[in-house]
Amino acid sequence: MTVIDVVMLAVAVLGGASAILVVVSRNVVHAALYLVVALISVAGTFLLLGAEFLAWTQVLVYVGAVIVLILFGLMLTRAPLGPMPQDNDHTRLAAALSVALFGFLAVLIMQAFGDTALPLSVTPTAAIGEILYVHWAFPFMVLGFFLTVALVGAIVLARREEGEGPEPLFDAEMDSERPTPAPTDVSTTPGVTSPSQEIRT
Amino acid sequence: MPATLPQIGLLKGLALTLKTMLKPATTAQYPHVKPALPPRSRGVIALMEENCTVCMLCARECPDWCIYIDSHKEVVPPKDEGARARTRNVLDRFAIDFALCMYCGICIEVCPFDALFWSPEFEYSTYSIRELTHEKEQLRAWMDTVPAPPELEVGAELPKEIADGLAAARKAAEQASAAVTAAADAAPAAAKEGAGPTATAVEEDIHVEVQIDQAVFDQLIAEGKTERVARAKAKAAYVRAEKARIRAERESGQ
Amino acid sequence: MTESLLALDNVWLALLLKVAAIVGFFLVAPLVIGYIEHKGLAHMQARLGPMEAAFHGIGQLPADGIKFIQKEDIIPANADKWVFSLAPGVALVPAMVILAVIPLGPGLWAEDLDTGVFFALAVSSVSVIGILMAAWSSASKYSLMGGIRAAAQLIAYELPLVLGAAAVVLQAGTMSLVGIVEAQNDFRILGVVPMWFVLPQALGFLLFFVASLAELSRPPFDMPIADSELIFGHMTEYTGLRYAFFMLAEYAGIVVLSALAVVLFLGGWYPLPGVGLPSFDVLFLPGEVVAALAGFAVTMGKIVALAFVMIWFRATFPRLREDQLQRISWLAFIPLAILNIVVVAVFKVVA
Amino acid sequence: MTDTLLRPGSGMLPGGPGEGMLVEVRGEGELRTQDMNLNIGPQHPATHGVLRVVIDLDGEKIVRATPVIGYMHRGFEKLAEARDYRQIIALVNRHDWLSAFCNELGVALAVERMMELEVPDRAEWIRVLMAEWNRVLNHLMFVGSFGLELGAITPVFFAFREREDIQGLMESATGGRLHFTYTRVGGLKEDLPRGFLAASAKMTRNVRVRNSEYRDLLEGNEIFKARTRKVGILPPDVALDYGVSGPTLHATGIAEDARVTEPYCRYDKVNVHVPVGATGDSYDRFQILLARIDASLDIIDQVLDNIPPGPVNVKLPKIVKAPEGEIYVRTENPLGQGGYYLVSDGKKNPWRLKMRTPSFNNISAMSYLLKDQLLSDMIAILGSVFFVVGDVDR
Repeated sequence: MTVIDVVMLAVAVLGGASAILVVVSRNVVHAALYLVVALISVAGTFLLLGAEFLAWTQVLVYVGAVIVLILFGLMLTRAPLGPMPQDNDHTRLAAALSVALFGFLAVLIMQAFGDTALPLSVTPTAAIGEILYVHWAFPFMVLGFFLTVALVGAIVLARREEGEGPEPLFDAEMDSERPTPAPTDVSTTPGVTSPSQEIRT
Repeated sequence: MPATLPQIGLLKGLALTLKTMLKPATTAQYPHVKPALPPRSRGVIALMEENCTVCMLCARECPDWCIYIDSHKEVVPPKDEGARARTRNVLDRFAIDFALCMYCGICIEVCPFDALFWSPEFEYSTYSIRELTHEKEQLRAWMDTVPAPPELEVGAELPKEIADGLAAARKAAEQASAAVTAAADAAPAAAKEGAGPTATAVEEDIHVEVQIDQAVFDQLIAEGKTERVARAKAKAAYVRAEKARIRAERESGQ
Repeated sequence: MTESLLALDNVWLALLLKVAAIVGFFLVAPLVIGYIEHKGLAHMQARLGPMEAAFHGIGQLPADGIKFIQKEDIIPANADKWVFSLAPGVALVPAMVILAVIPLGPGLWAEDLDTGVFFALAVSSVSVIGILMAAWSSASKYSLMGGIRAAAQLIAYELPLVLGAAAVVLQAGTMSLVGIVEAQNDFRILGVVPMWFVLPQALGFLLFFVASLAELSRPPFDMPIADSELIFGHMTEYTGLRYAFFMLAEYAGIVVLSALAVVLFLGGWYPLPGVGLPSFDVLFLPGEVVAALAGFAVTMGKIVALAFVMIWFRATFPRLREDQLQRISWLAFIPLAILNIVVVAVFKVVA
Repeated sequence: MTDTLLRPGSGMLPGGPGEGMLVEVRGEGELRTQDMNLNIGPQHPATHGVLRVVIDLDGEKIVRATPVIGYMHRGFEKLAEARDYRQIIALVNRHDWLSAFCNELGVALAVERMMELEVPDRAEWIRVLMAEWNRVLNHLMFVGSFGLELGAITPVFFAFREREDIQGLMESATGGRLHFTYTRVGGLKEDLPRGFLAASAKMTRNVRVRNSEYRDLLEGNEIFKARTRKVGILPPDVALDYGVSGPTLHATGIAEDARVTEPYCRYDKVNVHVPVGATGDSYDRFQILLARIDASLDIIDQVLDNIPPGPVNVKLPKIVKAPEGEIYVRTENPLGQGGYYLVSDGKKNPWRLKMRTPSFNNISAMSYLLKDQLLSDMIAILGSVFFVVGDVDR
């Protein structure tokens, strides 16, 4: 066993353990935090396999954005501290499904590669770029299009009704819109100037 | 409101903070540099023990009863043979609890015998609230730090005592000058000239910028006086000397 | 890829030295920035700032550190203890990790990654998890509000930050931070005038700098910790050393993001556009080391200059409101950043 | 569907203020939302003092805001019943510690009018001078703290720099830096020290220059404008209903000012400029504050030109007794209208001294102002509706 193998094993155990903890944890925020560990372990695996770019993408997108969104959502709901009762009884079904999926993938991978040891090589970023934007350009664009559609849909759904929106940020016309106050007559005492209607600036 | 370019306000603010940064700071480095407090500063209450007659006015007028006075009566033997023996009050204890005091100054105002004074001294904080009750020895010691009251603003009516004193002096001067005029028949003009400044010198107040007489200050420090006392005395010495000098100058000028 | 100065034959020794150097820099640089903030802020406010701890208060921050160590470490009774304790570490570590890829001088880097920019941005986005952990586990409403604001703000400003950096990557043609510095040195406007990327990428630089202010929750984008309404947001319940860790993370963040801005836009260790570093032998020092030291000084100078601007903003500006922050990001910064990328791409293809 | 729940075991003290606050639950079924109940204060940096505001939040929006006062109640009015008039003067400059001189002036005026005393001309002019310096001191404080609450940390230091100078000036005359205790029934404690008027003249020039710095730093700042414009708009009629006064009222466009409408001391001999706002929002209130500083400096200049020579005190009996009867005196304190209702039964202490303090009324408008605002705007509103907690609770 080389050093790489040992590290690989450690990362795999860490990732697997935290993945299990994600599903068995009774506290949603803890589950999300275990998910962070699981995702970072996946990134570590990618790194050990030489897919540097993929690893950092994993961190940037999943840890930096997806988890933050999940936590953000949890905090907007009540985000209770301490354990919570499970709110559904589909755990057995979920367990069966995931075991089936795992088995299916495992068989598939074994079928594809068997016992052959692949040489460990660092994938250059340029190669990834070429594959994405040259060989698979069309599917990539279709995917991008779908995501954009989803984004637009989300904006439409979230958009407020007309007039309900908040005030514009830097309102240029605000000065001219200011109403002039009704003149107040207080200059009854002699020797007193009547107060101006404008603030001297 | 004049039309401004958008975002120019942000730049104006930045310019101001940068300008301030390049100017010297206004912070006073307190323990290293002592503040120059005006003479009226209500720092601490000092007691002129000798003047106190234990009339208890201060203790009664104090809004939060922070003045403690104990006394006993003493019989003074009669001065003259056959006269009745007199009693007088002797001050045993005069303490002010500065933890309670709200520095209103009513005690000083009501004191009919000028026994209480404000002093700008302020460095008497303690670690324990109990130590803030200061006894008469300490209060008497603070008398050394009481500065002379400031001169009043132009147009102010002088206090009764000073006004009376001035009037008396003027009267004396006039009498003297009259005497001189009467006596020196031979040279009346010269005598009048001599009397003129004497009469005005009393009225004329000589204003002197207060400074410290360094020599006196050093000497007092060497004698083991506290810094504040030394400074106050050195200031007084300077003012005296300076006023004497100006007076001499004016006289020699005439 | 260029070789690092510390590329020794012994891998483990090199690793040890690198880790030691990074940790050392990580502990010292934030103190320098903190001291500059103390004094700069004070003088902008017509004050003197710390004066008593050593010469002109230089010892103030170490003294504060000692004070923090002595303080009682309070964990609120209702807090989630584990998450609460781990949060400062999670906020702190990313800043330290990023330092590994930042070149501070010729040959002065721990690791020259092929995907340096990408790595730095990816790891910097992790620190928000620490803030969210702190916010949630404190069991305080103020902390929770701060956490929600922090999350929303960091999501909004992550995009302009990444897009601003992406435009530089596009222009330089490399993701390696060392490569970007070298590319800036080789860059010529119209093929003649040497210039760093700050000029052709002025918009990108502005976006990157402002977005990093927002990422760091520095004024005027300090809504998540707004002390006058949320009482320091996620840090409300923290005391002692854990609080000090958050502060250290903030100042380390200033160092790291300033350093990134220096590397991406301000020519890294080059003193002037088109001017190299001295690399002759001085006394017993070989030219290579002289150049590295001079480069380090130049980089630090630039970092301090950027940090000074951040401090300057803090002294001058009130803070924006949360909805204003969001609107600025989504309606102005992100479209501008995309536009910037398009323009750069067009130029790249045409040139 | 909107239903209202009585909050069960809230964290507040049973029987204490705010106990059993109502919390709204909106929506139905799975998507019910519940308001968050947040205590701002009594110890909170934005309330500068021990004010407590209980707010119900829907996200960042305030559904309901209830100011809870009384944390600083010190029983000034009751204390005054057991004090003689000289002691009361030392007492009243302590409830609103930022307008000490104006407060003691009000009490002195009440007693003087009861006794039908003729106060010397010079004393009245000096009172105007001191009251205006006190107003400048007070407004500088609020200019600084308003910036601080919006996150601009520099103005407060600048404000304290100016305050320090002015306080030094006041100290040279009165001996106090905050609690001046300079007024006496029938005049003043003593005359000004030599050089005070010259120093005042110099200081007015100085503060005018510095005042323009605040304009650069805050008034013209786009972020500041974005944070304060159209935030916390107080309509004139609502302001009058709540009895709001002072700069907060002037910002709504109503120029009611006791110095003009019911002049006391020598305010009838000077030109009093009362700046008024247009919209009544936080930005207007801030502008009014700066404009009022300038206006006060103008008054000070006029006083310096007109101050007559003469005594500053009248001869009074050893024990001052107000004759039997009652009187109401109002003064324009820096924060607004101060009212002093004095009922005397002819003894040396008042039978009742009721103080109408501007802060109490200003804070009353808070629940109107804070409703449906954002949490962040609450800070802008709290900072711009000028109050001193000691003045609220007394």
